[in-house]
Formats: sequence, C-alpha cells, structure tokens
Amino acid sequence: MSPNLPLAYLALSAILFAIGGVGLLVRRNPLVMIMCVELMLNAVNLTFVTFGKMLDDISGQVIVFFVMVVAAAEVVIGLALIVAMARRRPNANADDLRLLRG
Amino acid sequence: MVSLLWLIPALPLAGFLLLLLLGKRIGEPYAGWIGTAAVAGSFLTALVVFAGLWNEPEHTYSMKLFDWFSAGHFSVDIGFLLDPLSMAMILFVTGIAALIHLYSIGYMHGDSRFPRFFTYLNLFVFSMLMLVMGDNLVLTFLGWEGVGACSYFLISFWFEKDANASAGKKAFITNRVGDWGFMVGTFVTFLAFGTVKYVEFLPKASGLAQTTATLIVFMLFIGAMGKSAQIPLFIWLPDAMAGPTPVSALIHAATMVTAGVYLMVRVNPIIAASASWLPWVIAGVGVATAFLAATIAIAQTDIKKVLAYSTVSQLGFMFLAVGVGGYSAAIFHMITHAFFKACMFLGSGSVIHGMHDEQDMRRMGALRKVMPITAITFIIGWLAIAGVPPFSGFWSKDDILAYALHKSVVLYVIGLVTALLTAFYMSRQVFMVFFGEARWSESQEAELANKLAHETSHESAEVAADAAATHDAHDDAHAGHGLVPHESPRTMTIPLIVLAFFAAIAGLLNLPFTEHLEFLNRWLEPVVGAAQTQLHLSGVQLAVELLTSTVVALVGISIAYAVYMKHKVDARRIELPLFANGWYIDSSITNFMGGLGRKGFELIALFDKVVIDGAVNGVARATRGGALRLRTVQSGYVRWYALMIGVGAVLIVAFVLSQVSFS
Amino acid sequence: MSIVTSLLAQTQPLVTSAPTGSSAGAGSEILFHVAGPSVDWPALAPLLILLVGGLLMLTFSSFLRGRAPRGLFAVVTVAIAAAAALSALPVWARVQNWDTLLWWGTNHSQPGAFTTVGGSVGVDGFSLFVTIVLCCAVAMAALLANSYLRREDMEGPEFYVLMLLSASGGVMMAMANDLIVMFIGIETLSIAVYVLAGMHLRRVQSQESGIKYFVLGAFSSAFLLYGIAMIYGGTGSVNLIQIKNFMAAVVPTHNGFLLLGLAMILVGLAFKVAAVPFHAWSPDVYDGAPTPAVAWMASGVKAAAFAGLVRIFVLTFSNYGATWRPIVYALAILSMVVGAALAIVQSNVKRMLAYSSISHAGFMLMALQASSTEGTAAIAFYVAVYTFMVAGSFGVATIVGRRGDGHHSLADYRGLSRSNPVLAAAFTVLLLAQAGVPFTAGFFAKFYAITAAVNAHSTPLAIIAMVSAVVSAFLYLRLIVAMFMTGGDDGADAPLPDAASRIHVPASAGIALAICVIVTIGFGLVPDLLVNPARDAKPALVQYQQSSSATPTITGG
Amino acid sequence: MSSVILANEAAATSFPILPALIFLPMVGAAVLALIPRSRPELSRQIAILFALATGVLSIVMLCQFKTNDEHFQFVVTQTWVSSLDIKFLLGVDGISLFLVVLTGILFPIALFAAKPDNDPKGYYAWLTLLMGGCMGAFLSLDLFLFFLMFEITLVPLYMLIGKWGHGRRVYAATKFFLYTMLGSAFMLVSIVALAVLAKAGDNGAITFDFTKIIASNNLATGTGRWLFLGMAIAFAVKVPAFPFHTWLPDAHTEAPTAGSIDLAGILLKLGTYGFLRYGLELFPEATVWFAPVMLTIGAIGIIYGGIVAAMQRNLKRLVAYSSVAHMGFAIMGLFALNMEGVEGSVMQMVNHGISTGALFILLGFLYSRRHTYEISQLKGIAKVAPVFAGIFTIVMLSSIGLPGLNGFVGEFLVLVGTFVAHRWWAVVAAAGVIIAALYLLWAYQRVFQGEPDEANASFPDLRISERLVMVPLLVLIVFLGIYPKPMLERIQPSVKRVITRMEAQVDTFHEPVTQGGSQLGPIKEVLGSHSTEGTTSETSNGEHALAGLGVIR
Repeated sequence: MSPNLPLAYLALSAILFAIGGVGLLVRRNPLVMIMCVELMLNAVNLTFVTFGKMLDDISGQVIVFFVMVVAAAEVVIGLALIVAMARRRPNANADDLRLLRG
Repeated sequence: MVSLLWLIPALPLAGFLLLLLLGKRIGEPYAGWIGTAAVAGSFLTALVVFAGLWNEPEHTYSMKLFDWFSAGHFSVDIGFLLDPLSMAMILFVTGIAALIHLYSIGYMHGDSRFPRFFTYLNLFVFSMLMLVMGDNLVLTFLGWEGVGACSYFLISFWFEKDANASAGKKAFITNRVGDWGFMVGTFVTFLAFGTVKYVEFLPKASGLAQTTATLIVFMLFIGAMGKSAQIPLFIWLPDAMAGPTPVSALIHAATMVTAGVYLMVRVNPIIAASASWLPWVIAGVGVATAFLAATIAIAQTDIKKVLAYSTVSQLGFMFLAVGVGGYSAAIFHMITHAFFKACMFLGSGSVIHGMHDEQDMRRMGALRKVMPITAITFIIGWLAIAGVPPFSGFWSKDDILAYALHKSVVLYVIGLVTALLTAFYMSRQVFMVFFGEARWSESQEAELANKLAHETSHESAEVAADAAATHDAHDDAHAGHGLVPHESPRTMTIPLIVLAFFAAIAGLLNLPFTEHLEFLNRWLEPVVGAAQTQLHLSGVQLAVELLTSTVVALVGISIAYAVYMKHKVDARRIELPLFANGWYIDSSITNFMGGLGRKGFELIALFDKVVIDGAVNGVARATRGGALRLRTVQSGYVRWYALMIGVGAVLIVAFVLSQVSFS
Repeated sequence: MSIVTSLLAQTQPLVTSAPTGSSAGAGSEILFHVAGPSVDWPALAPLLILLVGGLLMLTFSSFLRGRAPRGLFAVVTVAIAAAAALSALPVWARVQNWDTLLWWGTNHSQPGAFTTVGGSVGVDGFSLFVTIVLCCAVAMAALLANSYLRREDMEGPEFYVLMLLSASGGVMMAMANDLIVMFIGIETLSIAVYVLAGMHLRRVQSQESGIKYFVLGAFSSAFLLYGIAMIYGGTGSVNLIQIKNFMAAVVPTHNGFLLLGLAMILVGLAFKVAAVPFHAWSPDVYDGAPTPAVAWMASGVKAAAFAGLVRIFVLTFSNYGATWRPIVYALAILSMVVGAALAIVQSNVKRMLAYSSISHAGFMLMALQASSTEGTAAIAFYVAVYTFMVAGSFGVATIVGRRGDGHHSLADYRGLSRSNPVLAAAFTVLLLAQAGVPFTAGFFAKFYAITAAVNAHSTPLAIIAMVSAVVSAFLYLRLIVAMFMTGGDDGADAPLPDAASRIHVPASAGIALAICVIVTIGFGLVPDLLVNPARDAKPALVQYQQSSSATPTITGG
Repeated sequence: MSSVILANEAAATSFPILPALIFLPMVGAAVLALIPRSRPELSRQIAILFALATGVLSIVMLCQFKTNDEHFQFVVTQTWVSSLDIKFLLGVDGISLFLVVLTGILFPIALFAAKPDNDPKGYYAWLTLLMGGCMGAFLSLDLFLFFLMFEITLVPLYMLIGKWGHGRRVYAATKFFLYTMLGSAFMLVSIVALAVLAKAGDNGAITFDFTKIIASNNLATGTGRWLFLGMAIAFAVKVPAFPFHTWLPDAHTEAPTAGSIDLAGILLKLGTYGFLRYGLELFPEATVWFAPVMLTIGAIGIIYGGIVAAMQRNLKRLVAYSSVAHMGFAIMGLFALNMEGVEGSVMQMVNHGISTGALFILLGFLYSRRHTYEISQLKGIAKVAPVFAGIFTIVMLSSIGLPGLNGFVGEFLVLVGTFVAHRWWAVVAAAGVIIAALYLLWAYQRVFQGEPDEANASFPDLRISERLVMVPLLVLIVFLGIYPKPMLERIQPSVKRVITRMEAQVDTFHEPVTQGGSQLGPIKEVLGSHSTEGTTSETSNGEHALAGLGVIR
C-alpha cells in the first residue's frame, strides 16, 4: 500500500459522505433519502476501516459491524414509517410533509 | 408675660381645629363668634406680650417649643422669635384679623358654608402668625405656604363658579413660583451659615461674601415678589378678588401680601451685605409695580379691582422703601396701608352687600346718602391713601418718598407721579361710588340687559364680571328686598369705624418731625438699625417734601373732581384700553401658558408617549416582528431542516478547522 | 481499552501475530475458555433492568392479548423504572463512599467512581444521577401515557416497551466511556423514540413527525458517527480515557482529525438536545408526536444527550476548551434567544413548549460551556428539575388535548381556571417555574446555570440568558392570561367554559401532575435536597482498573 | 464588620418577630387558598385578620426598636442553601424599619378600602402573599433572599392587575411583569457576580450574606461599577426612574384599587430601598462615581414626571406620573450622599407611600361611585361630597408638599441635602414644587370644583366606614408633618453608618456638608465663584464644601 493510498480512501469516504448528505438535501423521495443516509453511514464505515488499517488496529474494522447493525435497524424503522405514511397518503414525497411548520 | 407668646398662634389654631371638627354642628352664627373670639383672644394676648416685651433685653425674646425636624447638620425647631419687628407684625395682624372676623359674621350671613369660612380664616391667622413669629426661615416658610393654601381655599371659597376656582388655583401656582425662590434662598442660607435660624445667621451676615449674600437676597426676593404681587408675579392678586370681600381685605390687602415685605425687612442685614445693585433691583421692581398698577387702577370699573390694583401699587411702594433702605418706612407704610386698605375693602364689601352684590362702579353713585357710615369710613380711607395730611397714608408715603429721594431723584419722581395717580384713581372711585347721581335705581334693568348680553357674548366673561355676580346664598338671604341699597348691620360697621379711626391717626406712630415722635423707627431700631439708611433731613427739606406730597395729592384729587364730578374731560380719554387691560401683561402670560407653554407640556407628554413608551412597546413589537420573520425559517420542509443542520455543521467545522495549525 | 478490543480479546491471535510464543498453541483454549472483561453487574443493573424489563413485558404481554387489566402496563413500567432507580442507589452510595445507604450497609473494595466492562462503561455520580432522572422521566411519561393510550385507542405494551428501551439507551449514553457505546446508546434511544413519535397512526401529524424525526435523526447520526471515526483516526482509540490520555501525552499540536471529529460529534449531540440551528425538528416533532411521548422526549432524551455532552466535552475534551467552548457559547446564545423569540409567536401550546424547551437547552448549554464542576452540577440540577417541569407541562397538554390529541391551541386553554381550577393552578406553577420565578425549582435551575457561567467568566452570556428568560416569560404569561384573565383585551369575548365543560383528569395523569408540581415547588423551597446530590454527581473518567483476568493490550496510538 | 453590625443582637429576642412578619401573611395566603369556594365571604375576614395581625406585629417591632442603635436588630439567621451559603438572614435597621411598618399599615388599609368585583378568594390570597413578599424584601439581609423576595412580588401583583384590573389590564400587567423582570435580570447577574467575585464567605467561599460582603470589601473599582450598574437598572425600573417609568402609568391605571395602593405605597420603595441598601451601602465607590448620573435622573424625573402628569386626562395616570416625580426626589436625596439627603430620601419614601396610598384609596372610592377615572367625566364633587373633597384636599396638599404635612419634610430635606452637595440639581428640582401644584390643583379644580353636572350631582359622600379607613392615614399625614422627629432619629444612626462607611471606603469622598457660620472664609470662596444669574458652573477650589463634587470628577 503506498503511503498516500489511505488518504485516498479517506478522501473517497469523505466524498461519499458528502454525496449522501447532498443527496438527502436534494431528493424528495423518502426512500431515496433513507438510502442517502445509508450511503453516509457506509462512507463512515469505509473511514473506520481505513483508519483501522492505518493504525494497524483491529477495532476500527470491528466497529463497522456495530454500525451496520445500527444502520439496519434504522432502515427497518424508516421503512416502517414510510409504509405507514404511504397507507394514508400514497405517492406523498418528503416535501408534502408540511402539516407541521412555523 | 412674654411666655404667653405661644398662646398667640395657639388660639387661632384651637379655633381652627374646633371649627374643623365641629363647625357644621356649631353652625351659624356661633361658629363665627368662636372664630372671632379666638383671634380676638390672640390679639389681647399679643397686647399682653407686647407689654411684657418692653422689659426684655433688646426687646427680644425667643421661645422653642420642640424640634421640628433635623437631619445631619440641618435642624429646624418649632420656635418663636419675638422682636420689635415680629411684635409689630403680630399686633397689627391679630388686630385687623379680629376686626375682619367680626365683620365677616355679618358679611357671610346666610352662606351655606358659613362655619367653613371661619375655619379657613382661623387657619389663615395661625399660618400668618407662624410666618411672622417663626424663628427660622423654614418655619416662616411653613407660614408662608400656609397662608398661600388658605388664600387658595378662600379665593375659591365659592368654588361652584369656575372663575373663582381658577382664580384660587392661579394664586397658588403663581405664589409657588415665588416659593421656589424662597426655597433656594433657604438652601443657600443653610449652605452659607449651616443654620437657618434668624438669630444665628443674621448677626453673621456681615461676614458673608458679597455674591452669596446677593444670591440669598435675590432668591428670597423672588419669593417675596410672588407673595407680595410684584411685577411680573402680580397677576394673581386682581383675580384673587373673586374671594369673599373680607378675604380680600384680610389676606389680599392687609396681611398676607405684606409677607414679602416682612421677609425683606427681616433679612435686612443680608441685603446690607449684598451687591450694591441689588437694592436698585428691589427698588426698581417696587417703583415699577407701583406705577404700573396705579395706571391700571385708573381704568378699572369693578370696585374691588380698583382696590386690588391699588394694593399692588402700595406694595410696590413698600418694596421701594426696602430697596432704598427705608425698612422702618416700609413697615410703617405696611401698617397704615393695612388700616386704610382694610377699611376700604370692608367698605367696598359693605357697598357690595348693600347693593345686592353689584360690583360695577358705573352702576353706583350717591351712596353716601343711603350708607352714611360706610361712606364716611371709606372717605377717611380714601384721604389716607391719597396722601392728604394728616391722615396716616400721607406720613407713611412721604417717609418712603424721602428715602427714595435720598437714593435717587428718578425713583422719587416716579414715586411722586404714582402718588398723584393714586390720589386720582381713588378719588375717581369715591366720586363714582358715593357722589354724583344715583345710578343704582336703573341698575336693575341694566343688569337684566347686561345678562342678556352676557349670554350672547361669552368672550367678555372675564373674572371681573364673574365675580360681580358672586354668591347665590347671599341672594337668597336678601330675596324680596326692595331695590334700595341699605346700610350694613352693626357687625360690619363697627370694624369699619375702628379701622377708619386708625386709618386716620396711624400716622402718629411715626411722625417725622422729631426723633421722639418717630416711635416706630425707634422701636424697630434693634432690628433694622444697622442696615437702615440714616436720613438727616433739615427742617426746610422736610417742609418742602411734605408740601410737595400734599400738593401732588391735592392735584390728583382735583383732576378726578374735574373729570368725574364736573365732567370737563371725557373719562374715556383717560381710561385707556391699555390700562383697562392691565398693559396686557396678564393676558400675555395667560396666552403664553395656555398657548406655547401648554404646547410645550403637550410636546413633552407626546414625547413620553411616543419616544419613551414607544421605545418599550417598540422593543416588544420588534421582538415579535423578528420572531415572526424568523418563524418562516421553520418552513416544514425536511430538506430545509437538513440543510440547516448541514450549514450549522459546516460553520462549526470551519471554525474548528480555522484553529488547526498545519505546521 | 475499547470495548471492542476487550470483548474480542480472545480473537486477537487470529488477527494479529501473537506477542509471545507461549500463546501460540493456545488458540483453541482461548476460543472455548472465554475470559471476557470483568463486569460489575450491580453497576449495570439499572441499564439491564430497563432493557430486560421492557423486553420481558413485551414478551409476556403477548400472552395476555386483550385481557390485560387496565393500567397494568403503566404500573409495570413504573415498577421497572422504580426498580432501576432503586438499583442505582447502592451504586450511588458506593460511588459517594457512603458507609450506609439507609439500612443497607455497603462495603466496597473500590470506592469512588469506577470503570467497568473493560473500560467501556464509566460509573460515576453524574451517570447515576442521570440514570435516576431518566427513570423518573419514564415513570412520569408512563403515568401520562396510561390514560392517553386508552383515550386514543392505542392500548398495548408497545408504547411502554419502546420507552423503556429508549431509557436504557439513555442510561447507556450516561454511562458510556467509549464513543461506540455512546453511539449505540444514542441509537437505542433514538430509534425507539422515532417509533414513539410516529405511533399515533390515526394522526397524520404523528406520522409526519415520525418521518421527519427519523430522517433528520439519521442524518445527524451520520455526522456523529463520522465524528467518531475522525476521533478514532486522530487518536487511535474510541475509548474516552485513552483519548484523554492521548491528548495529555501528545498535545498541543492541533490535530486536524481530532478537531474535525470534535466538531462533528458536537453537531450530532447538539441535534439531540435541539440546540439552534440543529433544532428545527423539535417543534414539528413535539407538535405532532403523541403528547406523553413528547413528555419523554423533552425530558429523557435531553437529559441523556446532556449526559453525553458532559462525558465527551467536559471530561474528555477539557483540554480543548478553547476550541469547543466558543461554539457551545454561540449555540447557547442562539438557542436561548431563538427559542424564546419563536416561542412567543406560537399559538399552539405544544409548539410553545417545544420552543421553550429549546430555550431551556440553551441554559443548559450555558452551564456546559462553563466546563467546570459548578457547570456540571448546574446541568445535573437543571436536568432533574426540567424533567419534572416539562413532564408536568406536557402532562397538562395531554389532558387538555382531549380525544384525538388535537386541542392544543391557546384558545383551548381559555378559561381553564373556571372549568378546571386545580389543573390551571398546577399548570401555572409549572409555567412560572419554567419562567424562573422564585421559590420554584425552575428559578434555582436558572440560578445555578447563571452562577456557573459567571464563575467561568461568561458574564455576557449570563446577561443574555436572563434577557432571553424575560422574553420567554412572555410566553408563560400568555398561557396564564389565557387560563385566568379572560375578558381582558387579549381576545374576543368568546363564551367562556364553565364547570360544565370540565375536562376529565384521569387519576394516573393526576398523580403524575401532582408529583411534578410537588417536586417543582419542593425543590424550590428546599433546594438543598437536590443541590447536594447534584453537586455530588460529579462526572469522572477513571482509568480502567485491571482486575484479575484480562491482559491490557494497548492498541493503536 | 459583619460581627460589628450584628453584634448586639447575637442573642435575639425570644419571639422571632421578623420571620413572623414574613410568614404570617404567607400563611394567610395559604389558608385563603384552602378555604372552600362556597364560602367566599370568609376570605375577606381571614385576609384582614392576617394582615392586621402582621400590621400589629410590625408596630410592636417599632416599639421594641432601639432608637440609637445603628446595628441591625431582631436578627435571625438560618442556613437555607448550605452549598452557596444562602441564608435566611433577616434584620431591621433604621432604614428598613419604617418601610416595614408602612407595609404593615398600608396593607390592612388597602384591604379595608377596596373589595374585588369577583372571585374574592384569589384576590385576597394574592394580596396577602404580596404583603409577605414585600416584608421579606425589606427584611432580607441576604442578597439572594432579597432577590427572591423582590422578584416574588411580581407574581401576585401581576395576577391582581391582570385579573381584577380594568380596561387594558392584561397589557398593563404583562408590561409590568416583563419590564420589571428585565430589570431584575440584570440584578440577578450582578448579585451572582458579586457573590462569586467577592468570595466573602469563610475561607473565600461564595456567600450572599450582605453583612459579610460589605465587611470583606474586596472588589476592584471597575467591577464594582459594573455590578452597581446591574443593580441600578433593576432598581431604576422598580422605582421607576426616568426613563424606565412607562410601565407604571399603565399598571396603575388598570390595577384594582388595592393593587394601586400597594404598588405605589410599597413596591416602588423596593427600588429606592434597594438603591440605598444594595447601592450606597454595597458599592460605595461606584455610588460616588455614578452619583451625578443618578442625580440627573432624579432631577429629570421630578420635572418630567410633573409635566407629563399635568397633561394626563385620567386621574390614576396623573397620580402615577406624580409618583415618578416624587420618587425622583427619593433618588436625588440618596445620591446627595449626605445625611440630610439620605434621611430625607427615606422620609420621602415613607411619605410618598402614605400620601399616594391615600390618594389611590380616595380614587378607589371615586371609582366605586362613578366607575371612571376620566377627569372630563367628573365635576363639582366638592359640593355634593364635602367630606370626600376635604380629605382629598388634605392628601393632595400633602402630596404637593405643603409644610406642616408629611410630604414637605422629606422633600425639603432632600433638596437641602442635594443643594449642599450639588446645587444646580437642587435648584432645578425645586422647580418641581411648582409643577406639583400645577397638576394637582388643575385636576382638583376639574374634578371637585364647579357646579356638579347631572352625572355627578348624586355623588354620595363617604360612608362612615370609608372615613374610618382614611383616619389613620390622615393622622400620619399630619403627625409626620409636624413631628417627624421620632422617625428621623431612628433613621439617623443607620444612615450615619452608611455615610461613614462610604467615607472610610472611598479615599477622596467626604460627606458634603456646610461649614456653618464659624468658618465663613471658605464659603466666601465657594460662593464667590458663583454667578447669581446661574449661567456659569462652579470652578472653586474651596476645601470642604466642594469636596463632594471634587471626588466625582
């Protein structure tokens, strides 16, 4: 591994994180928004792995499993909420959720 | 005997308290008699005390009742200072007050608030006594304010008429302007001496820096100007005639208005220590007031207004005396003036009473036939004020003029002219009221006509006209009378006679011929001697002055005779509108207060509402407005919220990374 | 030592080359003879009681389908919460070095704050204090939920279970000595709350709030996690003690990863406490979510998040105060001012309370900013008092919301003093306490926060705080006006409710309200009762004491 | 110094009279809150009972008060919050004595004087609670406790105005609450900062004990000034001093009678009392430094309040603005920083409480008959109700400051003191006496004089019970006007203590005093530089008389 390679990974993960973040900001489909969040979390996972490698430390890679579990739980909840909403308001996108404001 | 001193104010105070609590139950006329008895007792006590005072060293006696209040270095007692000056004041105040109380029993007969009237009168006498007897400036101030308050109550005694109420208010507030000066004067005195007690600071006056002394006197003089109705604060006094006539006689002629003169005489050592221009100011204000008021009096038609302006004018004379260093002359004139002016006021009250509340002199005339006692006493008063020898006014006025001549010819000449005017307008009044044709038989019809006119043109509703109608209770009492004027009851005529007697002979107090005859001068010597201008007139000078005064008085009377008895000159050529309207001083001030002054006040009130309160409410509104605007940020869009989080994160990260050192 | 490494200590040989030859052949032994980290079970009892209690309740309730007696779940929940709180007391006594706790003698080998589970759980006064506060919050919310759920036809154990799980997440956060534990705690806490928020299926608002909360929460979790990753990268560990040790050893060159991580973690936690500008979710969620859930959110979630903030920033990053204190300073000002300002223009009471809770968060951030023992004591006091004030306030909102949970406008409170005088009086006390009126616990809470700020030389912040308190006082006055002063200039002459339109106050909610009011006034009159525990609740980071088995293996660095 | 101040009272009297003064009304409020709704008529009796008992206690305390003792008396100490050394520390000295007694007198009178329109239970409960709060504020010697009591008074008054007031009562009540609370926000920060910085407790711990803090005296100059400023804002709002006064007219106008009485009579004094106790005594240096500003505020208040009062069309607003003017005197006297001024100021506080309290009672009577405060609606009442008019006149003259009535003594002492210290302010302020007469007489004429119109012709005169309510106040008005000595001699030692401490603490400060006739030399110089016309300001280097000014520049 060349010395700069880890930095490239870090940069990649940062970019992925940013893409996820921006995606969440620009997309209206709740499903896509959840996917964006997933993308952000996975970008973090990549970071952890990279750091673990850089530091020669196993825990960086172990943490990833924790994160994946949490991310899965989140997705489950998110999907459940979306489904529940879709029953009442089919085809609603995120911008339609404006009952509460002010 | 001197130790009875405390009884002098205590009696009127007791009378006041008794009448205040039980007056209504006591009722008429006993309330009047109680009030009169209290003051008369006070006068008798004063006589006893007077007798006792002869035996006191330097004719001075002081008495401390109790500490009034003290804080830090400032301390004031309720204590009395009895010296020749205050003794003289006490005597004539209680004496005249007793007579006027007596007179009021008759005059106020039938009034629904009869007991209340005597309550106020007793309180007034008490306050006046505190004023003259107080042994310090603050106690004097207590009396000073007390008489002011009583004056307020009594002027607006018939408060149902707005004009009366306004007149009372005007008097109080105008006086308050003067009180400001009095207070500041007191403060400076305290600052300079560390005390406000006369016996403690007056002897040290000579050690005072000139400017300090000037400041004290000037401030006290402002106070005196208010109380004694000097230019420009004289405007309240003519209006004060709205009160019942005994009040005008007692308060606004004989006693209260002379308080300013008393004060000036009291602090004469400080005047002596003050800058040389200050006496000029006092004399100037005095003589100007005397002259101006005399010219105004020429053109008045209300019987009491003439007397009111004449009072202002005579007070001017007294200040002239103070200004030219003739303190004893000022007191002398004050006493003689008290007699003859009280006599004339009460006489005018008797006339008004007899004429069924008619005050317009143009509807009087030839009253000497129906009201002989009133007429004779009034005429004595007239001769006294006009300066006809040997009546009292002649001597006192001449005394002042002599001092004036010593100081400056200009003052003397103006004084003489004023004396001439005085003789003229007083003669005018006497001729219009007591001589000539009886115009009162037609006055009833005229009054009807006047009333009609009155209703159509409300503009002409001046205080004078309002006062002319006065109290309704009085009307009731005389309902069913014939149209003929009548002489007043004995309670009213006896005081008139007594006063007329003194108006005639009071000159004996201080005859200028030899030092032995100058009783008053010698009596006051311990108080004013040091500061008094010493006149050493030769016999010739004295004779010339006396003669000049006599001539002037006679000329004045003659002109009046020519105009008003013989009708050789049209009166309207003399009674100029300028004079009738009091040189427009009063109306200018009123206009200013009602116009620009009020505007200023309104502006400040507006400032309070718009700027001060507006700022408070504005902050509230701005907060609310800002919040409402901020509320739009909470748009309800999830993406927008996420953006806020993102932006916040970026900002925080940027701040944090700005601290990274890349070295 | 991170929990990860310690838990997986036995796998070490598989991954890294064995440090010593002796263990080369011991692989199979290790695999079967698990020598895990020592676990101080009593210390974990509160957490476990909440967690297991919740799960057991869920399990057993499935056997009772439809036959559960009224109020059973609420009673059980309260019992679980009480058990958890009680189980924390011996530990508290141990941490405080007390010889006895009531009748219960305590003898400890390790006095004072301690660390357990391989250094990944820190037990100190502060975490125990917050644990007890969380238990109280659960109990309050459960009491409110009992009648609410019945009223809204939502009966069942789910609400309580979620709340208990959420509380266990909160306890986890309070005890976290490791960033990953912290993260898991946060997620346990949050995920349950996402569901709670969206639980009222018949209310569209509830669903909307659930989705909003979820999306934004996940978004912010990503930030938090990224921050943790950066810290890990910068220090080589996710264990707070090791991070602190690292910084003590390696500072002061400013470590870019570390700082970036610090900022990101701050963002993540600031979101949880709803500090401006990360607050936008809270008004909408508080507005839409079922009101008892809001009572839990406002009290419990905030308390847990502040516990996390204290552990990470005050304890771990104390050396980096110059970096994070200004940020918290700014957040505190923004939260107090914006929260107060926006609160006064609301017409919905739940939104008002939401904004006011933002403002309260600002006060706690002010105390956090002090980064001192006074500051943490102030936070502890504030959190405790605030739990009861806000639970009580939302309790009133629960009751007044009536069936459908929709009567939350200011007009619905008009004339409450006539129809329900006691309820109105209770609400008044709670509102005045929130406004910081003397002789209520709310005043002391603000007072301590201010004292902490002044002590830390942040007087301008203290002044801004007090001014914003005045602004938000207007909000409470508006509510009081609506309840008491009808017929004034404030509104139309709408017909006033009389005794006939009395709102029914269920017994359980009444009990909760009474407790809240009594606590609010009681601590206001005798603040020492709470001040002393709050001062004793000192947070501490303690080096993991090596007990018998595990070998310390310093990794990373 | 703490031990010195409290020394003589180490063994306090057996009966804890001061806590009783605070808690008796509070217990009354609690009892009132607990009585059943079905017995509203009980509430009035209970409230009066408790208030009267408190009033009697306060008078008992007055009788037991040792006249020539500058120390705090009847001291009670009880630790409350141990961690911050917050104590339940009560004591009374000459400064607070009469304010306490005034509270004890005015509250029962206010209860007698007015009845609420509705819901008497709450009304009386709040009023008695307010009484306890006021007592507490005057008696506290612990800064924290003082703040609590100062602040707690807001709530009852807010409820009283907001619920039992007239017209725009909610606006007025809210404005009052928020404005005052904003002021105290600064005070709280100041108090906390003071406690933190002074570290006056044992071993440098935090304490809020007033006596300990003034004994320790370890504040830097600049700090002291900032802290003073923080306190001053709160007190200036409470007084209320120009330009922080606009809450007062609104609050007064809309408040129920009892609220107005107690607001004007007692609560405004919390501000001036605070200035004296927690300004002059706590921050001597800052006081001297700020004195010119405060004097100016006071003087402006006197003139400005009077002028604006003269332009009011509502009687209550008018009296409210007159309060601004009167309290201006109180402020000015305090910052004259000499015995005359400060004693006069304390007098003025009490006198204003009596006079304005009496005025509001009378206005309450008026309102109960005519249901209006608008001047334009009233006319000629003196004719139909002479007793009412007479009593009003006396009270009015007392308010104007007529010598012989109570209003004069305080005002005059204040002006004397101010003149000795800083003469131009006094000269300006003295003009306030003109304006006072202007607006009150103007209003009196419009309301009482003239011929009554139809609406006012049937105005009933005061009933016996109403007259009896006024008697104690009238007696006080006259008695304190003629013989204020008993009061002044009790105030004096404590004021002396304050001034002495100030001289000891501030290097260049000497109490501004006159020289007296024995040393006329320096005064010649002092006044010699004075122009009579009042155009130039003083530039003298006179030794003593100007020392007060010299220090301030």
